[in-house]
Amino acid sequence: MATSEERSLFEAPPPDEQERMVEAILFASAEPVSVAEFHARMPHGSEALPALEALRRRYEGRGVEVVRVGDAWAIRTAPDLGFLMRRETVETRKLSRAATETLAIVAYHQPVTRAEIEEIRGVSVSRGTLDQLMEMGWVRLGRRRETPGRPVTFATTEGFLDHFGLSSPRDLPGLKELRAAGLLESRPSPGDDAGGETPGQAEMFDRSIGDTAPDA
Amino acid sequence: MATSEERSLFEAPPPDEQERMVEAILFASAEPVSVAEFHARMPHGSEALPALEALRRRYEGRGVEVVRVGDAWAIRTAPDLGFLMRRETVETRKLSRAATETLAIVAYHQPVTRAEIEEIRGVSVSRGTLDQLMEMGWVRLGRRRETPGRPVTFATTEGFLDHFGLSSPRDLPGLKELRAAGLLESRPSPGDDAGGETPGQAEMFDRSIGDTAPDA
Amino acid sequence: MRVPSREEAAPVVDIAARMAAEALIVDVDGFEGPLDLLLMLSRTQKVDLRRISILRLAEQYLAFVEEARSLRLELAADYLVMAAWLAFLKSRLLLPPDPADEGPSGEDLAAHLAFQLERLQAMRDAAARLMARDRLGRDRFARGLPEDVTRVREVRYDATLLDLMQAYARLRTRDDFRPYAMDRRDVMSMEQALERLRGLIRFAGDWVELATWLPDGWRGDPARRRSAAAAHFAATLELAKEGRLEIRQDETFAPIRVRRRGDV
Repeated sequence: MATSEERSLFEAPPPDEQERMVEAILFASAEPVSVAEFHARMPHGSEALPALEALRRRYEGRGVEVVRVGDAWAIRTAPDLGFLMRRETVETRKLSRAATETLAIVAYHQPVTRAEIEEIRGVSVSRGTLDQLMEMGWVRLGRRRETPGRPVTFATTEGFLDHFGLSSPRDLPGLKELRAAGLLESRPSPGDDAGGETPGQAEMFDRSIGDTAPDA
Repeated sequence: MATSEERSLFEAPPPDEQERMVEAILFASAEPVSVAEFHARMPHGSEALPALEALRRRYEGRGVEVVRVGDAWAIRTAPDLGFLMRRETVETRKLSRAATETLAIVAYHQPVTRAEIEEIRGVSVSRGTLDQLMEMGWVRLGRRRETPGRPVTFATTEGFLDHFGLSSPRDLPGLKELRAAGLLESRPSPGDDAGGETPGQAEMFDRSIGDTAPDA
Repeated sequence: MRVPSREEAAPVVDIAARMAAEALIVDVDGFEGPLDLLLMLSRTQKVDLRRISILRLAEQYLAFVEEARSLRLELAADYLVMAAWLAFLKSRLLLPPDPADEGPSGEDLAAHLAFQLERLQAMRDAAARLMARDRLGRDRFARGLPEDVTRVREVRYDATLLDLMQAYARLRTRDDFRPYAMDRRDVMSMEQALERLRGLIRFAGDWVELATWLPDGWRGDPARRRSAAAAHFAATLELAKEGRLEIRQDETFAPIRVRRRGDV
């Protein structure tokens, strides 16, 4: 089938051929592969997204599944078969309670400043905790908040989504309920005029939840 | 689907479930997996071989294939899609000064021997420079010169004309045009008339420069 | 809160160190800050966080701090700040509101504290749910035998017609200055000059300006004159070395003069 490459010089490969290609690329990578990377590697004119969607459906119920991770895609073993892979298990450092709480706050409140994390936990966040989460590739620096002092914000990474099996931060469990209960707001304490709303959540979750959750 | 594990304590999982298992194990293993290894990992009573055969057939014609490697099994990229695992980047670099000068001499004096190129450049021409120009498809070997030693000559190619937008080597700007473009000192020096010190020039410039540079 | 261990019969001098260690136990091992402590205390009320009595909670917290003091445990500053704030809140909640006071009401402050507790609990639950998900490397696995993408870098060289023209023009211009390309007619070699001088020297009994010896046809054109002068000067040096000629120049840039030395 050497023709597939030659033909591609002139026109995009047929859909089933494109599906084979994204399949091969996905299988060859341990890391999620971005749509841009697919397009860079596939013949000119290819459309990775429809091919990926078709492939995802094809693997439904199989031993491995095609998953979306942010803007990227990956193949992962089906969660119910994890017991077969005990030998493959990487012993991960047990995270401290401070670290897991901080991670959850970053995930649900992103982009969030250190001061906001501290406000929620009621205790100062040690530099090491955020460092550890960043080192694990789960938390990254976001844009600076355009408020006095221009504090840096923290957000989750694609690695975070991949690790916890989420397609997007919108898929965080219980997000809608938390939001409905007002628990993702950063209310200023009474008498503290300075506080004000944080644009943080609004930046991200107003858009993301708003337009994709008619069931909210 | 936690049931698959529980059920397996009592009886072998159904064939399609076993196929899912070998699929997941093959996918996640860092090395080809032997049949014995499958049996060690899969629930008691499982038969890896039929499951592997079924899986191999399922992947026939897909982007990856299930292959036997000795007495072990692995998933590999379909051979016709190997090109997807190469990512080519093209970097454009300016031709070196030595190569540009050599090319210019070949263009203006073709057919020209290496000794003649060296005489005009005043330095020896490395084999690599001419090789590079030939590899680029701009310079080719010409006929041997019928002089003692019968040295090979060099000439430009069709590809050269294509690249520089010339319909024939005669279209190369003559000395008159070079001077008009301010590329040559105004004072003509002896020998500037592309006179025939080298037989090569004569062969070509009698035709080309000769009839376009009456000011020489 | 832990009661300090009495197992070790530590010497009296170590009491201060032990006290410090115990304070650490309360801070680090026990609770993650005053809000965490409040959350733990609130559980003793056995009601939904939304219906918690903040007044009772404040009292519980103050009692805890009091007990810590009686045990002579050093509490971190945060805990004491929170205690002071809760004492203030308690007074606000108990006393009738002062119409002259513009600050927030006790109820507002209590509601905010309740919100903070509920939010912290929510994040704690969210963290637990997150950690319980099917995780990569534990429940879900990535490709074990990934295939590396070989990156092939192709270098393409490029040149324009102008590059070509410039290169050729450069070569042709350079010809003027390259010795090998010089017209031999304009160059006099030292050997040529030497040969001339060997003949002429016989007639130089007295000082003669070297310039007058330059041959005809080599005096007009500056390039030819320079070449002839240089060749003749080099030749006189050679003859002087042989002891057949004397050279003299009265001052810098003065004419160079020569005369025969001894017999020829």
